[in-house]
Amino acid sequence: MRLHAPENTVTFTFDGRKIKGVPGEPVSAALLANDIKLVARSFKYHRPRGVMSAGSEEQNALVTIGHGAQAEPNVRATTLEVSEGLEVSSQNAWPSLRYDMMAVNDLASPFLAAGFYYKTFMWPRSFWEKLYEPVIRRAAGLGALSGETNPDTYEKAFAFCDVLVIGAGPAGLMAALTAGRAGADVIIADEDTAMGGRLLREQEQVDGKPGADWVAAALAELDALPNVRRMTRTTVTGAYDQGTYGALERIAGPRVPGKPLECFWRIVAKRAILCAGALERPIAFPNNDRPGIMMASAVRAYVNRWGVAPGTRVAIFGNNDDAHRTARDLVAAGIKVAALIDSRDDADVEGDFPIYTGAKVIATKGRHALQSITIRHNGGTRVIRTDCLAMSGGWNPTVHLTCHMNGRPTWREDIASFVPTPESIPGMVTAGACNGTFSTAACLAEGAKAAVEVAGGLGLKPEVTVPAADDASYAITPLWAVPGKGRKWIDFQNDVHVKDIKLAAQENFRSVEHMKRYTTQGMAPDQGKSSNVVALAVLADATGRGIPETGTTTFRPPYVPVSIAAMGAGSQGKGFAPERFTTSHRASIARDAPMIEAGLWYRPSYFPQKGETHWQQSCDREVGYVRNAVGVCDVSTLGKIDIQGPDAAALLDFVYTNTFSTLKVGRVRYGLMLREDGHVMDDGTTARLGEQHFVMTTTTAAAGLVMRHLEFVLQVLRPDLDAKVISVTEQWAQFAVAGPQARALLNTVLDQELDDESWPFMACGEVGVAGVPGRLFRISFSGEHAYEVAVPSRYGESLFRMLTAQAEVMGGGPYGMEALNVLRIEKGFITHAEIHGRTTAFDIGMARMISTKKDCIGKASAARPGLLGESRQQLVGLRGKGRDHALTAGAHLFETQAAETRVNSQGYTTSVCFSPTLETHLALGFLENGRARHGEVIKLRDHLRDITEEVEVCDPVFFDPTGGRARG
Amino acid sequence: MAKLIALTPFAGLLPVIHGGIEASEVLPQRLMSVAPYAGQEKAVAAKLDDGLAKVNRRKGAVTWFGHGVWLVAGDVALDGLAAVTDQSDAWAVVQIAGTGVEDVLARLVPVDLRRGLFRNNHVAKTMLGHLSVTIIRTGSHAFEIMVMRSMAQTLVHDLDVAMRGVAAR
Amino acid sequence: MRIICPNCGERDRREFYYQGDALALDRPAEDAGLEAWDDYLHNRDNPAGDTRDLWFHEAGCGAWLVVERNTMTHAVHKATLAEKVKA
Amino acid sequence: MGYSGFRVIKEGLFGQTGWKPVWRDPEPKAEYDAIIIGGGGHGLSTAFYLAKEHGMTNIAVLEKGYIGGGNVGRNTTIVRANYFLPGNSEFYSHSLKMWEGMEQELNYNVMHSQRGLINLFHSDGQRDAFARRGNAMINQGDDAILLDRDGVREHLPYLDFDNIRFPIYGGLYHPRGGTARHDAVAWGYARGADQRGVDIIQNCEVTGIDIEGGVVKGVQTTRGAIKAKKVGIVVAGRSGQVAAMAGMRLPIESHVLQAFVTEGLKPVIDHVVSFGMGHFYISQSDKGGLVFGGDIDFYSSYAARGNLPMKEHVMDAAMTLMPMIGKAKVLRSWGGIMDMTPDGSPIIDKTPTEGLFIDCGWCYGGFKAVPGSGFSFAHLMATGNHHDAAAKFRLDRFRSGVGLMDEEGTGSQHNLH
Repeated sequence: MRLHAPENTVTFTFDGRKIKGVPGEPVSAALLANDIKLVARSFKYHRPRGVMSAGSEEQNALVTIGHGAQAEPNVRATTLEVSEGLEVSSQNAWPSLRYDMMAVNDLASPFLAAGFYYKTFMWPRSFWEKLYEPVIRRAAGLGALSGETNPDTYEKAFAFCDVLVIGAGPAGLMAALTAGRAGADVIIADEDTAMGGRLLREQEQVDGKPGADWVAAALAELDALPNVRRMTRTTVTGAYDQGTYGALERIAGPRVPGKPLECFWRIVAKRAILCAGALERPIAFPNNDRPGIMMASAVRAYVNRWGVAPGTRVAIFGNNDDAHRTARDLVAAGIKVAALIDSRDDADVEGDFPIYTGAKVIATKGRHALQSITIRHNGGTRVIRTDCLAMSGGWNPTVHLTCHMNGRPTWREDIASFVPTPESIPGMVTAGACNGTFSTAACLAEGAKAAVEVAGGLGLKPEVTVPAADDASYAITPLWAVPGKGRKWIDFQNDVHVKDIKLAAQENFRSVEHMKRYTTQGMAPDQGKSSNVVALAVLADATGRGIPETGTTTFRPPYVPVSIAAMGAGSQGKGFAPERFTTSHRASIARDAPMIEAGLWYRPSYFPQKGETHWQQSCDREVGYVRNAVGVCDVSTLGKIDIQGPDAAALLDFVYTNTFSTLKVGRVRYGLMLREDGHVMDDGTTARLGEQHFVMTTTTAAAGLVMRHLEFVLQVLRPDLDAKVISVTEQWAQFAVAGPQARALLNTVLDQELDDESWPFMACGEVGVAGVPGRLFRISFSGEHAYEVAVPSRYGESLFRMLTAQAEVMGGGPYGMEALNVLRIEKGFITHAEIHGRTTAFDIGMARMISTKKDCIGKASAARPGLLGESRQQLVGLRGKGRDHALTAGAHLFETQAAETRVNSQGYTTSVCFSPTLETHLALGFLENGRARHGEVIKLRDHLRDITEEVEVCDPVFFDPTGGRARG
Repeated sequence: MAKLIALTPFAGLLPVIHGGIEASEVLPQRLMSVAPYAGQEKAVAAKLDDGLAKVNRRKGAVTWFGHGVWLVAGDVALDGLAAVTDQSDAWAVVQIAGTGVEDVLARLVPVDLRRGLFRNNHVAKTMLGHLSVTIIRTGSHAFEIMVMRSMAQTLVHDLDVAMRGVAAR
Repeated sequence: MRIICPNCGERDRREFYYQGDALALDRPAEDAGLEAWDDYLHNRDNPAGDTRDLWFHEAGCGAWLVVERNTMTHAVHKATLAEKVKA
Repeated sequence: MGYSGFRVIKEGLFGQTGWKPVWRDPEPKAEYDAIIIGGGGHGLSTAFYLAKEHGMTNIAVLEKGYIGGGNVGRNTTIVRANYFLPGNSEFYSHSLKMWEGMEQELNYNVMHSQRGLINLFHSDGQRDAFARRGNAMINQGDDAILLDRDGVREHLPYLDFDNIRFPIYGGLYHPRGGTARHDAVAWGYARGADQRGVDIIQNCEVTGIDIEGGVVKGVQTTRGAIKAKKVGIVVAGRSGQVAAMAGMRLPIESHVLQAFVTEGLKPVIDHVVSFGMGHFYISQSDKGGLVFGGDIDFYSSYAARGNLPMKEHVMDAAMTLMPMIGKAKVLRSWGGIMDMTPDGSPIIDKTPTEGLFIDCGWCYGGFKAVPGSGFSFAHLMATGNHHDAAAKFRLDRFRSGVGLMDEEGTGSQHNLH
């Protein structure tokens, strides 16, 4: 019921029913205003539940908004803002919220005690996956994901400040004002739609005026300070190392395509002031979970801030002075107070309504909405008719963030609560209710004091003016659980009640962590915000220990649930990793080449031509270009590292197994690089462009790794070496030109003609390419007469078009990764399929490349006994039995008669191809003692693809073993 | 003989404009990386018109470009004093400017780029989304961002999304 | 976690690559023997407390750093250029 | 006291008053035949199998906090046998078979759910590597199916097959892979060990290991000295510190691995899905929470909590792989401390001290190893001989290079496994 007619309203729906609400108010307020009490079903017993709180700690009122791909489950109705057309649905109920079939669980509850499932569902064994588990899974869970691609936009951002004030109640506002006036760079964040905290929800005055008026003035002042940034709807969710905080912002305003719904902030603050307030806790009395039973502070919030009466006859049940405010505010708002029940015998309460001190609520009635409560008072019982019970078990300071770095809170007996342990988070101080300080005056003073402390640490000297405010004391006599018949809920969301915790203790789950894990208390979406202290008080009682001795479980981030889309914003689709494009990318696309990922790069798989229906046809044709005419391939993705300096050669001698100091200027050498543990890291060619100038080539995959490795060597291992490395991968567009016609093709673009004498195999140097300064390397990854020609990247696309056009004139053309792979397998050249991190120089037949004359990275480890010898699997070639006998990579190798089991596996294949040149299938692989077994016929077995083939072991160089074609 | 045609790194990708913010290409110029050899920093500085900029700074044609490395616009002759490498084609350079440009970059960059701290000619080697970038403030609402040429498209995409998000707020 | 790079100032952990214990600075001689190499490559003090390890400011200035920090609290005490530590 | 559906109903009718403690809390004795340091999954299962298989019942498990409070209490609950290198292959195969009989062996429902595990691959090269793995699994007698892209789509229609940064080429399907209720494994073994006479002693921290003449004599604890003929160290996450009490320096660096759980959701992910390109893996618990994780934070740590960059990376991976997940909300994140070895494989071995044994180095694969590790370690402690299934987990393999099991192929940098 609304206390005043609202100025403007909008319409939204709840389970299809049209509801009028005030824009911006929480959906929970609108539901209460429309007398909708039943809003949800509980997790386990499917108990009918209503709105319980007025904040993000809400346990019951979780709803789904929207539909289809935009449907969002598990939204708290207490923080969800009413807007026109908003679609709200209840969840975890079937067929309807009112008539939920799964409520049968509630009837079976005697058998569903904590941990019952560990003791049954074991027979017969196969029934777990087939029967029990599917039934349990369907019954469990709350809302549902649509299963469709998320259509909305989210974002992430960074922010920096001197002082982060977390929470904008009286303490937070005072802290921000004090620090901001002193000139500190301040961010103040609060999860509510408006700043002010409880000052917006209570009747207390500040500076002689209503709290809300003081808040408005404070916000105006903050907004006028250029060094203060206010972030509303922003929950600080986690505290991390060195003053880093995570925060989730729900972005205000209407839903517009392209506009982010949420922003996940990474805030870096030199100092932080936690002013997160406190959360009221329930009391565990029998059937305390009925719709209409709410937190007293929430009742005041709905009345005072949103003008909504949660009931027409409100009863109040509390164990502390604070609850009395509820009665006062209800009376002031003209709402009937059915009773004030204070569990303390000595409570001093006055009012024009029935008051019962030393009384307790022992029963409640009303299935879908509260109808009455029964209290025990002066030894008798009394039934009180009421539709809303406001309960207050006292306040728990919101210590959560102070525990995110393994801090443990401290128990304070006088307020029967945990408070933050100082210095739990480096750089953070706490102030106000989260510190166990509850009066408005004291909160204001503490906020200012915290700002002085924090600003002092930053070298600022704030002036302090604290306004006058209410200074009422807070007195509480703990009341955790009321004895009596019936279930007394502690964790409403996970349906954990007092008896569950006692059962845990009975079964020796006495550690608070065991109790939590056994009963699931505190594991629901609210993470025990309201239930933890009550639960461990009950556990302490059941185990005969004190609360501090019982201890707490650990609060962990995030403080409120954070959508994966917010924290993973930007990564949907291609945003997960950068995309790298070669200069020939567009030209390859223009030739319809399918582009495939090579690390972050895209490279053409093959270049289809008309009439070709299978990639193999294109591949075979492209292999033919290289073997018979000329092929062109973009090899710019390979890492290129410029190495210069007096000790450039010494650096290479140290990182390569073989020697580079002896390499002549104008020549290229193949190099093998090991990790320090003796296994192969990478391979490639390095060219000597000058006495002190080399350019190293790495594989595409290892480019970044090798660059980091070289810097490691230069800065960490050998700072004595005066050499500089810089990546030139991006500077040069580089193309392989390979085949018998390679020189002829190049001569059509080079400024000076090539000849064999000045450009022998493994020569390198500078050349003019169509008038542009370029580089040329006579190297071959195909076994053919071949070159790699490089030009500055701006000319890459142009040169690629020029080379491919010319190649086509000569009966050749571009070739892609498929053909490149065939060409290198035919020649037994290795890639990271072979040097996969577990192979040694010995394994790949290059042990002799480890120079005995010098030390190098990995040399000592490569000599370990386990990295040498016959038992190691060694690189071999495997020749298939012809065109119709395809081989597969990843197959295992066996002796022909051996059973195909682990102990008999002697190796595996790493790379396979159909060789159009040799007209058979080839494989590279590793085989135990393989180099000694050339000529032997063995069995290749691929269980996964059901292939068994006899293959002949041979040298990995299948084609042109003498290398004459490359040199010729 | 046919001539090679030069293309710029952002050909066809820029400019991008959202709200009052525009990202446009800074046309490539001659860029040489200069890494002085051991003990040669002073000698190198003496040979450059603008000297060697301080760490995290740009001075004239010289931009600090990482540990022991500077990027110099224009030709340099430092024979034997430093490793000099042509990087003219390695970097794609965007100018992004307009009111609120800091808000756009705050969505992508884990460094505080606000004007009070990160002033004109300040240089940050850092990240932008998943990219490694160099960011230089060139004016009160203007930055230059350098990214590896092959990743120019990803940079434009990331800036575009952030600019749209800020504009929509 | 934030690390103060001697070149760039305080930066987010995401810009850095972590290598491991700073004992990597003291590379044994080629012929130091299996035990020495085993200690260098594999065995670790792995302290629950203050430690020294190597980080690379990969997405920043490209400097290798020796970082002194605490494995229990994640406090970062100091970062030094590796080449200076070695020198 | 036997557990059964009948018993659950009976107790339901009589107010649950008949349930007894799942394990006792005995005072430590002055001497035991064997002491297990560490009351985690591996320590408790070691004690259980020492008692069950080897008749050693005069033994104690010493736990400095509460049992099951280490990695068995904080993991992503995945159970699988999909390794391909000899040593790992037979061990995890053996362990998975033990999982398949665990509920009956323990009379405790650990909810082992063989819902199937799918490892996705995103290039021809990755497919080949997974084919090698799958074939090794079948060689070992386990199950593996190579799915192509359409095959993956049939199982996991909600993945992004069209716009994902690294396209899905297919997956290696391991139908017997799955999940289990992690805490229950610790409790089930504790109950079984306790019933066989094992003393489980919580809040008892070992502060020293007594060694005389190269022979172990017992341990010093916060609850006094306790003698023992044999001592087993099973303290993943703290292996270095405890081993140091015996003068050992281990090939281990400790790293923090984070994991995440969302709010409860109706069934949406029916398998365990592993996305190697993003170091991301996910399943849905029976309660409905999506349980997922990624890679370690990459810096050595004992803090049992992580930082934002890795959290964000995990969420990034989730969004590119399965953008339908975006509106699920992360409820809790936590960190566990991993014993990272130089080859990513564990150690179950004797030590240079006679009577002192060590079981450590499980990296982030320890949960699925709980039964196999306890069984093998118990065998080693009781008989002095390595069990065939775990014979290759030797401490000296790094020094000699013999029998390295580097499944990732990343070499001797601890954090890269």
